[in-house]
Amino acid sequence: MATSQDSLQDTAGAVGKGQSAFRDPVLWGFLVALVLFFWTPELIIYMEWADFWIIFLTEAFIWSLFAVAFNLLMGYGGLISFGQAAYLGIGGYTAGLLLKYLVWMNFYVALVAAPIGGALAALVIGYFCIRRTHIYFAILTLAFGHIVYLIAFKWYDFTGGDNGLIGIPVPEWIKDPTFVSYYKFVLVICMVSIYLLWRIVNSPFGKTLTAIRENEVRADFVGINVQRHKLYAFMIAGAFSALAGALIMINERSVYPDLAHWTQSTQVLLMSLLGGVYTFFGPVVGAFLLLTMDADITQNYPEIWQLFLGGTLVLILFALPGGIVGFIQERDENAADDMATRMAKLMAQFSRKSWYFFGGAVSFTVFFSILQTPDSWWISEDWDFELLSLITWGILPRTILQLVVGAAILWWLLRGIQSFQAMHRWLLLAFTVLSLALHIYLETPLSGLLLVFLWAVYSFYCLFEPDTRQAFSGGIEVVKDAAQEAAE
Amino acid sequence: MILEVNDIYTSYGLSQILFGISINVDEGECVALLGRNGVGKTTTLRSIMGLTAPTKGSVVYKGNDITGRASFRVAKMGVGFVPEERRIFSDLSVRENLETGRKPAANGANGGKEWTIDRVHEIFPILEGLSDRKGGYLSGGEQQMLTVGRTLMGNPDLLLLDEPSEGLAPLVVRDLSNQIARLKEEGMTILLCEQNAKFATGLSDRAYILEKGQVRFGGTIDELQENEEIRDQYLGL
Amino acid sequence: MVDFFTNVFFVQLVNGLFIAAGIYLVASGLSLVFGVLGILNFAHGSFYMYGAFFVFTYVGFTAGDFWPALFIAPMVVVILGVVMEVVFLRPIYKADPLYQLLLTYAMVLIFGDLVKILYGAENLSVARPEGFEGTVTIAGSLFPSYQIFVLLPAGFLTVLGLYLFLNRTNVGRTVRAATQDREMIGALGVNVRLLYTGVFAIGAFLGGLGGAVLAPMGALYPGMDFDVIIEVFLVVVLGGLGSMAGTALGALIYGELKSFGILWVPELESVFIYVLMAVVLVARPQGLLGKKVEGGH
Amino acid sequence: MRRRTFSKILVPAIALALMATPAMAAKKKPVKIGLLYALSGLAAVYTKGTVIGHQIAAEEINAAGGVLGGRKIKFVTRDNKLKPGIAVKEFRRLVTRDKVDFVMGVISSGIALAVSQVAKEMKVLFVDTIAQTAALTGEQGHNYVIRTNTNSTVIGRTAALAASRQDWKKYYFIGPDYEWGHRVNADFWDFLRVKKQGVEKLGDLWPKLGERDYSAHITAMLNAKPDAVFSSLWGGDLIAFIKQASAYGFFDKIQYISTGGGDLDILKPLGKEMPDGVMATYLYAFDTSPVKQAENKKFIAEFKKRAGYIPKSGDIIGYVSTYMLAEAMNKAGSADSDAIVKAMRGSKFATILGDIEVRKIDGQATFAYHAGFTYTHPKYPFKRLKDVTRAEGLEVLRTDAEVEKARMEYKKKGS
Repeated sequence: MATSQDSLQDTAGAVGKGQSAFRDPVLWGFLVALVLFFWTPELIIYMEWADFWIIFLTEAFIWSLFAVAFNLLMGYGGLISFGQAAYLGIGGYTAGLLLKYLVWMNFYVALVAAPIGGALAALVIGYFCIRRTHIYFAILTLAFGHIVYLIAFKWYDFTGGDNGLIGIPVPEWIKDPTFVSYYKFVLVICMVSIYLLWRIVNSPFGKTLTAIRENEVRADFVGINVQRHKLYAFMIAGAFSALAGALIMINERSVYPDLAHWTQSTQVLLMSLLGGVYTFFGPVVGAFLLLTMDADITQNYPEIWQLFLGGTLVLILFALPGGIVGFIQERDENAADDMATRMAKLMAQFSRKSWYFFGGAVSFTVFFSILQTPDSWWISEDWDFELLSLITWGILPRTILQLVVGAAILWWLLRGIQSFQAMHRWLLLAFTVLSLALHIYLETPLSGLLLVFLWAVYSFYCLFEPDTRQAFSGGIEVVKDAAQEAAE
Repeated sequence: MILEVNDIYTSYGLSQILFGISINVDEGECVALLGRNGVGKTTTLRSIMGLTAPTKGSVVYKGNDITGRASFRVAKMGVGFVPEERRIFSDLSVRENLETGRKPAANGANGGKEWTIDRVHEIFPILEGLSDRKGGYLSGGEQQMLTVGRTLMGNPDLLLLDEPSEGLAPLVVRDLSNQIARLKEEGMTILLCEQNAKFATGLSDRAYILEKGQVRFGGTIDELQENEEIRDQYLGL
Repeated sequence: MVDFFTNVFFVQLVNGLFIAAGIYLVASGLSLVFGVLGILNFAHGSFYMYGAFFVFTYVGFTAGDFWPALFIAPMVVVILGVVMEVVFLRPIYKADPLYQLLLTYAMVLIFGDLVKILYGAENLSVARPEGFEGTVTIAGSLFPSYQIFVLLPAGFLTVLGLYLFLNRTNVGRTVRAATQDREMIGALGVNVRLLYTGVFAIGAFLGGLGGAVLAPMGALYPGMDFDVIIEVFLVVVLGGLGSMAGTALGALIYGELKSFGILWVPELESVFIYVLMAVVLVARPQGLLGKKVEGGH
Repeated sequence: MRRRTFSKILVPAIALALMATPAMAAKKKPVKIGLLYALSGLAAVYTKGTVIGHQIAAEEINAAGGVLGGRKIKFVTRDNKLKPGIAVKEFRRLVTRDKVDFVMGVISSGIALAVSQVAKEMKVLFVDTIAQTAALTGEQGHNYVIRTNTNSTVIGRTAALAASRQDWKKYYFIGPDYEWGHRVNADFWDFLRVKKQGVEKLGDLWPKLGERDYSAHITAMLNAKPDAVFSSLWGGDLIAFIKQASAYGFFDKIQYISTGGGDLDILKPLGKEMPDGVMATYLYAFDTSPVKQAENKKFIAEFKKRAGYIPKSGDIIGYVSTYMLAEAMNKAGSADSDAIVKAMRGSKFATILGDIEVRKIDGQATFAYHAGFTYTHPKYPFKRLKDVTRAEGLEVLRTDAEVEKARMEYKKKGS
């Protein structure tokens, strides 16, 4: 993990070297992503996929913002807040109460008020908390978070108690039945906010924060005002979390005390952890992954979703301590490169064949998830699962296409599997076939779980058995040696 | 030969500290490990004790390879470790601190003389009057004596002493020196880490000098005294 | 006024003791484990839950034989605890405390669903043992005999037992030493791994015992672990993490505050216990009787 | 090489084909109904059986030829984890992804209110089966919400009706600290004061959900020396309270009125520990309250086979409401929300629990409700109820005028 910080700081350096913002490749990345995602709903509607995916993306972006804001504290500041959901609640209630009780209140003013409220609350709570470290900080934030929750839960006349505030007036355009307009609204806000946070962590302030995390005493010694920096970080995280809370409130047109409950805080912790704590974009990946898992698994096995969640968490903690993105960054041990070189090295770490495999795995899950979507173009209405009736249904264009795409994916997978050593081949094959079988017999899109499993198994071998890194033929040996030389 | 350290390499996480240290200690001897701060003296002791396992090389104690064994096993074989920052249990009384160190000798009685609280008091009389005081309320010198006494309660055959004189007043250092000398007289084998070369050379038979994780000098105290170049370069005397 | 003291005050005082004894039984194990292992064990609530459910199973099997269950159920919980410690916690002791915390949280989720698989989702209940269904009169006031003769003594004996164990036995002394410096205690020849497993087992036993003793007083349902763990955290943090005396004090304050809070401000009783905790933590982050070490370990 | 590659495509393709089962069936598009319950955590105790109730009914209906001329009923079950936010999300998902025709559920008042608001916005029918706050169909009622259960007013007022026949004057209140508790207690008290002169309220207590130790609450009430205590505690909380209170001799001194305490989820686990003479209310007692005994016996047998226990109130509601909806769909000739609403409101239904009506004004079903006193039954290992007051729904529901008035007041307050 130590190396990933270096590389982070290095990227930060590249950005901060007096270059204009427009030469920042990350900004371009943001803009491209923004454009792509901006038109995604049109694609979804054109393809006649379920509107649900628009709702899903809306939520995923809000949670991404929340997770990134939270990770500013955890990953960059080393402050593990167990009560971050309190700001979600504060944001939701600030905007909600303003809109509900002040008739003349402008929607956008209320939206802006939310992060301000969050920052103020963070100022007060942070004033008491930031002096504490480690577990004490965690517990103190938990306690304050719970107080916020209890206030929302108990104060019937003001917050509506456990019923929350219902039917909060929002502009009509948000109530768009296809959910597209609100999605775009959220997308722009979240993208801009996340980019702002990116600038913040790569500013001198962000670097100071990392320095404090690394060694508080030393930072103090060089004359950094540790407490003040921490407090600022706490307020920034609080403000953006509150913004996310307001967006959730608008999405639901209501706000409930549950928004501030501490289990929500563990949720966001899990996202950061899943994606990678010491990376900037890790939490975004984590948010998308967790929400996918939530949509697929927890809803199909409501009785045992906790088991899945707990099992996944254990798996991550043991196999992927740096999270998924963190893991990828960690592979890239040579810090003195710019973004492009780092990407190139990352690519070089896998042979082409193993890319086949991972590409195949991703396509596989996407493909089958689409197959599983009811009433999608791929499936006629009478059939739950087209592939099941392959033989009896006869050869229709749809079925042929399914077969072709399915076979192509399988070919990819098998081709990719060749790049692994015998033992790993069987392992990965077993996982794939098992998931496929589960897919078909349980009619469950296990996409999220499958992905996590694949990554976990793969990384488990890489991390804990360095020798088996040779399982990946090609470039990896060279890169490893180079990294080792640099270290010595 | 009671202890042989053969070419060990040790690192903490990513930072390598020792680069091939080899030392040996004979029965009944007092050997000093000298060197400036941060050259790897403490790490050497920790490597022997199994607190930080070496990545390469071996540690042989009484003919058994103990490289990377859990520290409690090493301790049970008769190696006593007196750590650098004293590390007494501050919430326990002096008597309780001594009691936590108690364990039977590795191979039967320790030359017929089992260490008891009374015997510890004989060597460190000052501890007797402090029996019920909490460890945290002792002065630095008293704490140092308590740490040594606590380790002695485990009936060690080999005593690893890490910077015993650090941060103590000169008078206390003199006392401590006498007490360690007395231990040596009683036949205790001692491996002593020190920055304070004067203190160490007064007690030891032989000495090693460490620099950047490697042994730069090994020989008797007399040889060291004669070799001014070495003394200037590494000890700054 | 006299009436107020003999009736109301005295009765609420004793009731506060009941609450305190109950929460202490559960909290003591958590506190002990944190003190020695440095792990804030979220799954401690699960031990409590399993203790209660195992009592239900035992009483069901033996058709009403309650007393042996008080020992047997916690012992089964100990097996769970030891498995958890050896398989999951051991490899992760050196990791960041956050990871340990999250690991125990993952265990809560897993334990929580397992209990549903084992016992189904139904309200269950354990009958109070024969002869302890009624009331006893003390100083003119009525009290439930189960609480007086089982709960209070169990709480008191746990306090006493832990005190004696920690202060009067060799193992206890070693445990106390280990709370301060585990590496050192290893260098003195103590098998720290074994000690950890042992302490975790004791912690699990206490958690299970808490569940077992409290089982006849309430309903058993999946989710009771979540209900208890927050309160237990509160008590342990209030008293001082890792301090056994602090936990007892925390439990006492919690119990009495709650008892009198209900009397005077019933609407806000559950809020101001949190406010108190926040105030204490702000003023004394290590808790009332905690040691001044910042940062856990 | 080419041959090897080819075989690599062929093998999995064959494998896939072999896994495919020639399941040819259903030609007509099924009617999809979303079931939105809290299936994990605390509330699973109640909802699991309800879902089974739904399923039994659906299977019976499907076996008899389905609805709307041969369409089968198909459920899509989702978990709301007892959180309003998640319930809202899942409701939207049921409609937009699973394409259900309408949604049935939920447990917990707060969740019902949250979901109902989304239903209104999406113009999709929401049939509330378990949550019982009167506000759902009353103050916050709208066209797309229908309840196939009693509501808090019915419960509170039935208890008040029964209590007004006794000579208790001084009352104390205890209830869980959230919408449900506050609501029922208020409904009880308002109605009791109308029915009986000179009653007096001594105080109220609001323990939190999941409270473990009630000693302090119990003694606080004992000290106040009321004639009766009205309690809206439920589930595990109620069990804990009764066990602890009886140890104080509470029930010898004070009359206890418990909402829902006459249901099996309380009576069964408590067994002999439930004191005699407690006034407890219930919707359905498996062998006494239903009107159509033959159908009821059949249902009980089937339910016991699947779930392993005798059905509780919530379980039969799942069963009854599925039948009601099937009937309404047939009547409407469509599974469209608007059509069902139109067909349902103002219609009468003959259910196991009696002939009822779904009121036009608020979409509230008029099930009868009961309050009785516990006694030791010679045959059962748990307590049963006697001296039962049966209140027909229309007797104790808010009248149309009252509903209108409440709605007006709510509107005024809201803006």
